[in-house]
Amino acid sequence: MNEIRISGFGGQGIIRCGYIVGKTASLFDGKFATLTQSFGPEARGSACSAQVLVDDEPIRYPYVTVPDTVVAMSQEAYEKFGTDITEGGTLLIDEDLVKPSEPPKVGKFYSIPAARIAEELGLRLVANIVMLGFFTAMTDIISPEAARTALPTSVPERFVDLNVKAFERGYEYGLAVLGKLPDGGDEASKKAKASEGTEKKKSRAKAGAGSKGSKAGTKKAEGKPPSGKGTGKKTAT
Amino acid sequence: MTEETTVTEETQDVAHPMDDLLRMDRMPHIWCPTCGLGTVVTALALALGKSGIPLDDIAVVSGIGCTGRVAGYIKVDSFHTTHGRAIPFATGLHLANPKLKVIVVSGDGDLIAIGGNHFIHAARRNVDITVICVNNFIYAMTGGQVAPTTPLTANASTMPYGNFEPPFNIPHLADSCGAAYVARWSSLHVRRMTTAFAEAIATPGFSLVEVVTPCSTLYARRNRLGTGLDLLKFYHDNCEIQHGADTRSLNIDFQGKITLGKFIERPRPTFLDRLDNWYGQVFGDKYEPYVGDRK
Amino acid sequence: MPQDLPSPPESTKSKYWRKPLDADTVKVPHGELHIIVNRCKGCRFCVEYCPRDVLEMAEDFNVKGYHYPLVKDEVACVNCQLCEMLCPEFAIFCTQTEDEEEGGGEDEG
Amino acid sequence: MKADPKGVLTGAHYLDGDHAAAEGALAAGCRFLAGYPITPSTEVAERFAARIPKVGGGVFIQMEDELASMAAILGGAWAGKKSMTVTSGPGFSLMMENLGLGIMMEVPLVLINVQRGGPSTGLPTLPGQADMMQARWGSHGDYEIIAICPSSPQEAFDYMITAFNFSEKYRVPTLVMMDECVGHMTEKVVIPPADEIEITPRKEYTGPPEEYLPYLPDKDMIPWMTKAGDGTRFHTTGLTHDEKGYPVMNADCQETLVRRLVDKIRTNADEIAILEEEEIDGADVVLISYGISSRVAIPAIERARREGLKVGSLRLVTVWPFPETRVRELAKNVKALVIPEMNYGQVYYEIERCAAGNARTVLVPHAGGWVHDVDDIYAGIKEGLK
Repeated sequence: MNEIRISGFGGQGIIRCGYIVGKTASLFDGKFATLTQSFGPEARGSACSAQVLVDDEPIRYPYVTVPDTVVAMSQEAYEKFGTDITEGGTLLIDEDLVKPSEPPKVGKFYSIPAARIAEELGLRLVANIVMLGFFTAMTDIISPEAARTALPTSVPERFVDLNVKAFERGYEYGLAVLGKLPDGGDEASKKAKASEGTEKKKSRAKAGAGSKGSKAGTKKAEGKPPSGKGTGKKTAT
Repeated sequence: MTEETTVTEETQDVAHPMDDLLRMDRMPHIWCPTCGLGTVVTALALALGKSGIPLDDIAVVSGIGCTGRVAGYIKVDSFHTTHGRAIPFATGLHLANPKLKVIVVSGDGDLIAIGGNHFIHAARRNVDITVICVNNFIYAMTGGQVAPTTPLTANASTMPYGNFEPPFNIPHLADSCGAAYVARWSSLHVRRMTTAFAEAIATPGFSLVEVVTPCSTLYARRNRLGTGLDLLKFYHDNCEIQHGADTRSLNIDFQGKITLGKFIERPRPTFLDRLDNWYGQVFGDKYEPYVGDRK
Repeated sequence: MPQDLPSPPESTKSKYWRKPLDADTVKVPHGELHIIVNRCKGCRFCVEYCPRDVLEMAEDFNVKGYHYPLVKDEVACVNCQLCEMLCPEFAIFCTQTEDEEEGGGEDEG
Repeated sequence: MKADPKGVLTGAHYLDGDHAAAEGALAAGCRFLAGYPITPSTEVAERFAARIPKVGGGVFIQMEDELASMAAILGGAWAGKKSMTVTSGPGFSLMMENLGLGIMMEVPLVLINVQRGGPSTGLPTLPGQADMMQARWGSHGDYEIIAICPSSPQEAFDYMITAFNFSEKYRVPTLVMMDECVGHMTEKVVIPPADEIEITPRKEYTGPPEEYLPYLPDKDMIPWMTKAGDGTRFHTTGLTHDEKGYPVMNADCQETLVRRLVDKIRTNADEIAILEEEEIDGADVVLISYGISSRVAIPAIERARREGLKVGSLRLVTVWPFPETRVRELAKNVKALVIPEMNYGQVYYEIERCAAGNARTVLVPHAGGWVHDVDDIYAGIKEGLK
């Protein structure tokens, strides 16, 4: 069973992101997926997290206990959830919004400037879907084909194209990080490999398991992996 | 038995003109001698009879209290509900079957105190129901407690030294919440009241008729005002008809002048009119009008 | 004064009751009163507000112990139905009589 | 009778329990929802409000409060529409008044309570199961009621249809006692085609209108129903009433009426009871649970079984009427009954009563705000085996 926590602040589309993960797994990947959410009384700005359980068997206990995969899209969320991950688990962050004070002690650690990419696409609000693409690439929990099927019926109709773009940018960014794109030797993947190498060498083997994305991986990445300002910053210091 | 009594039995061979409108098998009703409620029922029955609306399409809803019993005596689909909830109950009846003409008859305590919130919101939404608020200035069935309509200084069992709470001005309340029709009559003004009921029923939207009625057993007795007949005489001498009066001027002082009349008549789109119009705009031809359901 | 009120107080009633000029040509309807004695609770509304002073209270009691109205002047009733409308007990009603009226015999005490 | 396809969103969906319940209501033919927003139930109303103009033939109205909401659906039901409302603890308290009127007037309707932690405002965004006794006894007076506890979004859909069917069949308000966890949990929900959804039609009166007696019981104790506008010109009241629906203020009428209101449910309790039993035969301990607690109990039961313990499970899908006969039977054959519920003992006391000393009863309480820890339920099982 995969226990996933997607976290950030209210208004970032955290729940939507978790919803699409769960929907993809349960409706299009033939698995069982339970999404739960926790939120404070504020509609915006408070810490917010979506928990998704994905399994081949029916899910009984509905909540995440200790997640194996955590996505953090805000500093507060990172501080609250970023360290509570199973041994060898995966942490994904938005590198502009989360600045870990020390290297996260996790199995795998990847970052993406999701909000920045979303802004490049013209709508900050799709950062969650950029992250979804990234998540799809970096874990093998949901397949990209299934996610692409789920996406159009999970976002407002007039934003479908934009969301599809956002997903692909995040996904390809991930493939690049994993060195799975033809031009995989670019900055993003170098940087990712570097940070990964310094932090958790043992997790490399598992990272390659996201091979379901190979078809998409043959496409040329549209997104320029971190350029300019972005590269000057390390995902972990 | 006196001879007169025997004669009476014979007169019952002649059909009472209200036989088809009232549940005569429930007579005599529970109301006290000289209570005005029976007159209100007659006026409502007459208005219904003259409305041209098939009696099968009329529903009467009451809350609790003396006036709450009205529903039980009118021979249409009738609902005796909970204290204060006649208006939302009626709202449900009307919305679920817009073909029904739903009339709420209840007391001032029921509609304006415990049901006050429902009253203002039904008026605001302009739900197409008619509300007849029988105002006897007191909680009668429970023993004469102060009501939100009790005039200042009037005595009530829970205001034993006289009422010091300012009362509601019901027509003004209804007016300011957007009611489509607002009138006030006394139970003595039986023809006017009947006409007002008929007009209220014919007006689409939330219509209100306040009827000032005597409560002899509690209000009149506690305040040493005599019997219900004395109160009718008081209405006779102290009521002033002023159609279109500014509803702000309609406060009722203890034993002061009572302004009667038709104050507001301004049809505006009802809740269901707005619902259908709006969804028609939003969904275009794909929207099947809800009120089309009535056909 | 409310216009639909039938008459001034009883004491002055007859003084103001003038004969219309066309009274001879306009046919005045006649009513027959029906009183359901045992429904009556003795409120006197009908007696007080009858514009033609047709009714009076009986000295007898009905089964519930109330005095009830009796017709004292059956010819005077013009079938205005005010008593019927005011009666809170649905205890009195009026029917229009034909030209050759039978009279209100039923109600005579 | 089959469901009206207009309201049935056939297919596989990823829905939370609240949305699934709204779909269940629409599939069951519900066309009138009057409600007032309250966390964590609001999404039911939101979904219904969004869907009803597209489904057609129905109305959603957001009333001014829960008192009005409950009153309005009584009116809606009497006007012939399948009607419902939805709320959570504080609103549930306000609805008790007119729930009683619904019981007295014998109105088919469905009330969903997405339970949260209480008392009072409590924990609006977190689960509880502490309204179970309020569901049973919350309105004043003596009555029997039906309460169903779904434990997943799929069940929220399925059991909404059951709830409407029960309410029509027995002419009784039917409660769907969810909780925040189920209400906000999102899972796959498969909505079958309309022709696979069985709908219990209203027990409509078809005789001559003038002969209609609104509270004349049929052999099954349930009177035939009419609706406003049908020409029967009936009267109904919250007062104690006779077969005509007229108030009668005496002990005899009260006895006849209340006994029937109680008996029409009690004598059909076996038919109403939806129970899920597992490995009861030969069990030393049987875990009795409902709602979300049933789900959470499964890993604990499985762990105990892996250790060779003989643990059975009885899940109460319908908690009210309480399946008294079955629990009494069970108690005679096991050492202990273990009851995890998110309160400090509500249904537990019913079970203890029915166990009548024949089996130990072990409560695994939880004040709400989260679901049970699997370990705690496991410990409860071990406790029962002591």
